[in-house]
Amino acid sequence: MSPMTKDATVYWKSLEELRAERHDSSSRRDEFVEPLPWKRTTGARAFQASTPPADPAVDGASRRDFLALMGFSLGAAACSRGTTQHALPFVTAPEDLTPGVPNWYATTCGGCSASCSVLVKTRDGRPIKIEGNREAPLFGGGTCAVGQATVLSLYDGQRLRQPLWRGAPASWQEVDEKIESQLRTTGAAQGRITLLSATITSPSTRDIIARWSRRYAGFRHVVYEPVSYAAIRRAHQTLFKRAVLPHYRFDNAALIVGLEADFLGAWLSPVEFTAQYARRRRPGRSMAHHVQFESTLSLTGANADVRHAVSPSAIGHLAMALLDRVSSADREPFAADMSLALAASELDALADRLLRHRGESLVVCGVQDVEVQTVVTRLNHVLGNIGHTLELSPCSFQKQGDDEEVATLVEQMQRGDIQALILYGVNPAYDYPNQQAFLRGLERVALSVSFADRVDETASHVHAVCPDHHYLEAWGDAEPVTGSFSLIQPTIAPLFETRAAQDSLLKWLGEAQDFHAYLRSYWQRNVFPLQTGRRNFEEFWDGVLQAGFLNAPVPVAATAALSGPVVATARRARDGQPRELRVGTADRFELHAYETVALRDGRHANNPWLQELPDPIAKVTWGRGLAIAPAVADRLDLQDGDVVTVTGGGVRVELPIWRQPGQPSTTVSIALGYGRTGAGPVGNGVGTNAWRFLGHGADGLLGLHPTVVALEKTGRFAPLAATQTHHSMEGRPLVREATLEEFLTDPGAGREAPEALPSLWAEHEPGSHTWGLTIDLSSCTGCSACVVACQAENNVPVVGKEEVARGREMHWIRVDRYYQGPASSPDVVFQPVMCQHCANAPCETVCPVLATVHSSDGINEQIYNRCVGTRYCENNCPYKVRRFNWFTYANNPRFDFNMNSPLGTMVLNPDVVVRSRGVMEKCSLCIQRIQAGKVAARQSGDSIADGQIQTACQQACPAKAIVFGDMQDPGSQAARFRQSPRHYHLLADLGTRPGVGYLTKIRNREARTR
Amino acid sequence: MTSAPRHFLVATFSNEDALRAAAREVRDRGCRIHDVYTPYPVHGMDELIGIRHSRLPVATLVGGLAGCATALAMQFYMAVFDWPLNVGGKPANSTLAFVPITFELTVLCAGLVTAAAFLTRSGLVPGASTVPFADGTTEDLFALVLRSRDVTIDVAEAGRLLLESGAAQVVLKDVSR
Amino acid sequence: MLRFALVGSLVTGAALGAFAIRAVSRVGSNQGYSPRQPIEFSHRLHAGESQIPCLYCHYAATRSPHAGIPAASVCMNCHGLLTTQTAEIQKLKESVLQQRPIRWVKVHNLPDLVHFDHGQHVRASVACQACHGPVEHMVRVQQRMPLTMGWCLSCHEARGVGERGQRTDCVRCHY
Amino acid sequence: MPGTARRTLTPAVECARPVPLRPAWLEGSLALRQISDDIALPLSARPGAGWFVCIAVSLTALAVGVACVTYQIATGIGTWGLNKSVGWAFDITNFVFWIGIGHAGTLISAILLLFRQHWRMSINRSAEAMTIFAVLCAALFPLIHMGRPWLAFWMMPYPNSRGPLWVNFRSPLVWDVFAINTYLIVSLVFWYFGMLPDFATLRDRAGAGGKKRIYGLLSLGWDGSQRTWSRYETACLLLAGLATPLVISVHSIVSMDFATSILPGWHATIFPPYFVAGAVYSGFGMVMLLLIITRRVMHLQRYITLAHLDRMAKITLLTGSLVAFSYASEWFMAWYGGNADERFVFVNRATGRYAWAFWTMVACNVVIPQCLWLRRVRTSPAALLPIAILINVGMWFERFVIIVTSLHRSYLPSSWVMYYPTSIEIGTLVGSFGLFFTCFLLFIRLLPMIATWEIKGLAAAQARGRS
Repeated sequence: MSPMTKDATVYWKSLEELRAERHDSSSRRDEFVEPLPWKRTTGARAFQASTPPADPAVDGASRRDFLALMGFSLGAAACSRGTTQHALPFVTAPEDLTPGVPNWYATTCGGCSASCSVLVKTRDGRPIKIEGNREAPLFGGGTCAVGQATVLSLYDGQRLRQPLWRGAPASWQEVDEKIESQLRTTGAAQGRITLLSATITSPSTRDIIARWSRRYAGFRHVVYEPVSYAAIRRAHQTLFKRAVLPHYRFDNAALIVGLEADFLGAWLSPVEFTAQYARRRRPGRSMAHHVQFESTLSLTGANADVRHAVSPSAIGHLAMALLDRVSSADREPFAADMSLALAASELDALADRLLRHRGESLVVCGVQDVEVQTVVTRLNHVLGNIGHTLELSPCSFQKQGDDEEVATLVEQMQRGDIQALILYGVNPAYDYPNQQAFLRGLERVALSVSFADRVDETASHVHAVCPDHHYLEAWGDAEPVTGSFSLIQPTIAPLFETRAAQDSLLKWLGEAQDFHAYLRSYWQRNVFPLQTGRRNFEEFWDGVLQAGFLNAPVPVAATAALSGPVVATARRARDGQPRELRVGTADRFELHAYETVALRDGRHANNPWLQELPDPIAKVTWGRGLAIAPAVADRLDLQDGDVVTVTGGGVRVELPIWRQPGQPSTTVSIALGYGRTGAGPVGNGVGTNAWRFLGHGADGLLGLHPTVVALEKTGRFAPLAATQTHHSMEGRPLVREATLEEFLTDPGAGREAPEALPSLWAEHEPGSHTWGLTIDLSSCTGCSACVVACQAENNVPVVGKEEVARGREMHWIRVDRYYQGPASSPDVVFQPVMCQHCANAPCETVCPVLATVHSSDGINEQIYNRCVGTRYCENNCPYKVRRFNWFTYANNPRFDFNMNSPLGTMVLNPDVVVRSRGVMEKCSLCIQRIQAGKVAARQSGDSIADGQIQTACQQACPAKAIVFGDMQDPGSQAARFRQSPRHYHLLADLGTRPGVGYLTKIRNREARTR
Repeated sequence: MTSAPRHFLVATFSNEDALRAAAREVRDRGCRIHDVYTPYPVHGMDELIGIRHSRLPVATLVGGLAGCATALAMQFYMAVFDWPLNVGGKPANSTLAFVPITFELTVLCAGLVTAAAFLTRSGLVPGASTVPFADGTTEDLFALVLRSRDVTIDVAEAGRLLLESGAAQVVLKDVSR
Repeated sequence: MLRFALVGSLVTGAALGAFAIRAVSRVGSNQGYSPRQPIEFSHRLHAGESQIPCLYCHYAATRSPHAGIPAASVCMNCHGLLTTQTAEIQKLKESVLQQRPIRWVKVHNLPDLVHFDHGQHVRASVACQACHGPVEHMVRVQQRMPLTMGWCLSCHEARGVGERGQRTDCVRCHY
Repeated sequence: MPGTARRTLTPAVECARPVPLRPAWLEGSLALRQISDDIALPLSARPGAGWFVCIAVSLTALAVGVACVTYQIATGIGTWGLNKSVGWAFDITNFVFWIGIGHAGTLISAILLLFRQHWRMSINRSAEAMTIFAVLCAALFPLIHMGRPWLAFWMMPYPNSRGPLWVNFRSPLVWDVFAINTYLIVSLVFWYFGMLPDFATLRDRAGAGGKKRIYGLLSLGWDGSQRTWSRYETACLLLAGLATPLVISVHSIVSMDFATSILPGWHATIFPPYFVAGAVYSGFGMVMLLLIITRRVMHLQRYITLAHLDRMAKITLLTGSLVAFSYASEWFMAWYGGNADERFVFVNRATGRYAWAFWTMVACNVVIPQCLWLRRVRTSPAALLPIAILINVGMWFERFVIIVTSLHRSYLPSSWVMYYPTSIEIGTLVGSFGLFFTCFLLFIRLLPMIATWEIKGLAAAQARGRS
């Protein structure tokens, strides 16, 4: 029997009842084998796999997929004697798979090293949707955009179908033999074997690696992260003799000071932090205050109550100044030589505020500089935050990059001292600043092996590529934070001839055991003892598999004593800083590089959902521009899209500029994660590779060190595709806000008098439900996870850069972002907008063919197959939420994204049709989920409980800002929100009477004078 | 459908004044004028040949009413009785919204019925054969036709009379239709 | 004579109109469709004479939107024991031996734009025959019902499914 | 014997003397036969070079249009420049433009008939033809602007297999379907009725052969009997009486596509009269354009005189002033209504990214026509021709401004976008002109482009008026 299916039968029948079912081995054998007849076929054959002839599922699923492939052309014509359709049943019926009924599996997201617990929805053996695991305390049940999109990466056509040896397809046997023999000789010769891996949060994998070091004397494990967070760990090393990454607890912080750390967007563990942050930012007396110092406007900065635009090099001084103020009475005048946008008095005020919140404040810094991080850590220590708002035990394992090791490794490689190099989850040839050095070194390595899932920039230079599973096909475990364990289980049999990296590692160690068995034994040995709940390991294992995670009690270690005097550190820190960067002149700017919310470090660059996801701030898709302050752009006479050459630090790149409000005038910011060349057709050539600006600093740390760049206008124009081109609300009361004081005195503050518009017509008596949605603008951080979630749930097509530039993106939900106030330091508001499901919908009245009408339970129905495409509804929709199929987006070579490949279409949700050309579509409030919920309720006989039906956007939201519910049920949270004094309707004065409502945004700060 | 020969006295004139005069003359002599054929409508002839007022307006009215009724009935049946839907929160019976279509169908039916009535009443149908009493009545000739049976005076006398009153020529035709 | 022509044309026009109306109201219906199947499986024999309940083979119909066409293994539950041997049964056994699924031809094809949930209807104790006709009397299955939207609605109307408003909610079936 | 003649004549003349005709609508005195000779000439004679040049240009334009539409229907509406906020642009602009053109024809043939305006007689036939061709062009656009044009018949309520599912009688688009079809059918009937006597004339002129048979069929056996004539005139009056409210209703309904919407810049109660005025305005612009050229190319100066042009110019001036007044009141209401969004849209029209379109419209529709106050301009074809063209340009831009500037700046600034037409859209517009002029050029060759029988009556009356 195939190993990876063992015990995999523990799955969730539904989200609600987490009842594990055990099956005899026969059904176990079938579970993954039968639904996927292509399991042992080559890629080419795998392609016909999802078309009906090979599809095991009987009716609907296969039929839907078939039509999805056909671009729904059949369904489009209302009347047509369809071509003969075949139905292929299983040969042997699997007992736990009913065609048309989804199965749920708990696993751990492999999108990034944050390792969130997630649930995977599979239909007919295909994973089609990722959901946050609501039971997992650490991550709070939300997901991020990347996590949502990982399911599409599973069906990425670029994935390798089988291992490669020197670029040529080979069998696992050959590859193994070659590698093993090479390792044997190397081992015998005490040669240096290095495993260069990304952060590994999997304890069992680390255990396997430990075996390697025991086995081979010359073995070394180097963790490489392009963005390594090493400075933080080093700072703790200096101060507490413990090189740990603290576990931040924003939910304990009443005062948050962010220093160039985008912890809501792309920093360390955004989902976890967003959940904590949102919990602590609920309007009320305990609402946290958030001050952000940063250069480019980040998602986090956009959510801050007070934001100061400063150049990166000033962060150190700031931290220093704060430390001075909180630690000692002697407050030396604040260094004025820094181009800072804030006065010393403001700094004093902040220092006082910090002191007032001893033990419940948190200073978090993202600068890759040991000195600065030391100061920050010291600051937190002085404020008594250690152990409260940031814990050293439990600590975070989510980033473990060791930059000096990497530097030495590259040197050794170049010297030819490395005999064998195994690359696991890393792509240095793309994101290592000195790619050339690395590649030169790679050439001198006798045996180089990569576990890459595709022939990426690095894998194209190695001897052997041993493709790893996608995490949805693999076994595994993770321990993102001490004591928080979670399991990874396969939700589908491997699509291709891939093999888990751990299996490869074990195999080459000569271990007979496969990784699944190894994992179990590891947990039996190391994790099982940690808990007391379950006696029997089998029970325990099943329990964890179905829950997906385990929280083991963590011995809270007393924080080690400080070492080294405060001031010394302080001085060092300050001296470590560049006193003066001559910047801000016509062509000299300080450079700042950042990871984007959608692409992070660029490993998912070939994922069309992420490429088309509008950046929460810039609203730009398919690549990013060089962020530059509008004032400066005017001075240099630069328009959005004007291509400039950025020269500095021996690097020279060309990219278009983007006028970014809130950008300090001294700084330009460039996005990391773009400019891939080995990602695949979707990601290649999108944007510019900015990693080369980074480098190893004097302290050996890998990061962007203060760099001055010169800009030069090329005269070329490369427009960026933005989904929002106007950034002011024009004084219209769209997003309504109030300050905390105002809110505390009057909960309805900031919201105009409730509109009670009489309707000209008699009410239609409502049905048994009235579905509605409420969105808390105070909680919404704008992270855009909902956008991708909706796209995944509702088969929303990707249209590509040109179409987006024409204003034709298809997203059913968008997050409007408006700037208020001066362009130098604007306030930012986010407003998710989807179909408002108006009771008096303007779109319905004008549709000639009744293709959009109102359902008895308050939904604005859009019936695709009735639509003839006059677009009158689009014109008459005041919210502009309707999306038109301008072309055939499915199975159309012109739109060569996931919907154009049989493999990619496997991600489609069989419960939602793929829309044909020429029809209008829009948010349906996830009607398929509502119907399923109704059916389930009718089956179980009881009424639909609040929260039982969740829309995709709601389920994805890490901040729990979106709430769906029955407005007729006074107990439902949605109804309670609607009763809230903060509740208002968008454009209510039009009398559309929407079913979607918003709660005012509350800022925890003094009212800004406008 | 008798094939018995019917004798007609056909006088042609070169202008409408002569025609009108002649018509008056023969009418005063008590002859019933069978018909008059002209290239364009000559006013003031109707009472001379005794054409009563046309009842076409009645047809128009009937057509209009029919169209109006049909339109209203259709819309009420379809939108109110057969399949009421909640469209933009408006009541199923949004009578005001039915007005435009009602009006259009009223006009359409009225127009078509009028046209049909005119054609049928005048026997104008595709392929209808015509035997003109005189050539050129659609060009520039004005023909006055007396049916010999209706000529109360002697036919020759009538001919002379017509010639006197300006007829270019007078012929006696027997037309068997 | 002219009048005759008029009356005649009116009458023929009315007749043609009536015919056209009837014709368009059947558009899209595959009523009467009865394709050949790879295995000449007789429902009359199994469901009729042998009285095998529909849900024995189409077991998914109670809990899934799709009734499901039984796997060959389900057939083998009986045919593994039965000794009768025919050419048709041979085909079945071969497919099992070679683990190759049988390419049945779908008879009742709803267009992709409508979601029909078998489970919902079966649980509401709607007889299978209500939509599939007297399958137990058919040797080769044939689509007896029009399976048009109007036909669905008329049944819902007759059985009074939901309140009037809900009955005509488009998104109950179309999404 | 003149004596008797005089004696008998006078009373008759007394009783039937028509109102003296001033000015003379026909140049010189024309024998009746002469008239039909002149008018029938183009139907038999070989077309001149001018006509061939025109038809060549028109056919080329038509071909371009056909190519564009074919490509668009095969590929998708995406080949147009529309987007998430601007769902209509060139398509509906052209639709409203062409429908408007049509209105002048009906006005001339119906309303002026009711007002017993003799001068309409020389131009009503071609004006009606223009109406029909314009409505055809107009009807084209609602069809091709659909995402799935092949399902256009769903706009009609017909029994179907879906329940049956009917249409939404609240939607102005459905009103359009009925209005336009009614307008087309009634106009066709009216047009054909007008030609009945002429077909008879042609039938009798034609020697035996195919031509005679065709005209024979078309003339439905018309023999010019007095009984038919009198009934005929009643029928025409009735049809005119029906067409008059119809023509007003049609453009009112078209304007309701916008007026009943919720969009600032569209949602205006003044639209129906505003649109009707604009329609007649642009229509007369087109009539002048056509007739100035035709009278020259077809040598019909004697029938379509400068006096005709003068009258048409006067009506153009009148309707133009109505349009200008509508603009003014629109702006006034935007300001006086105090609705911020409405106000914004109008300010944006005059100062925003599409200001050029707005000012083109104002220049062409408000400023230029002021020249028509001068009699010398009104009676000079050379001066009227460019004005007529500019008026049509202006009226096209009026619709463009109304549609696009309102859509591209609606309620939520997050959805504000720009619209840029594609070559396909421009090609389709060109094509519609090609279709229109092709039809018209064929018309003046195949059908009597002047109502012969009416002119004959007029000529006779004029002759007696002189005597």
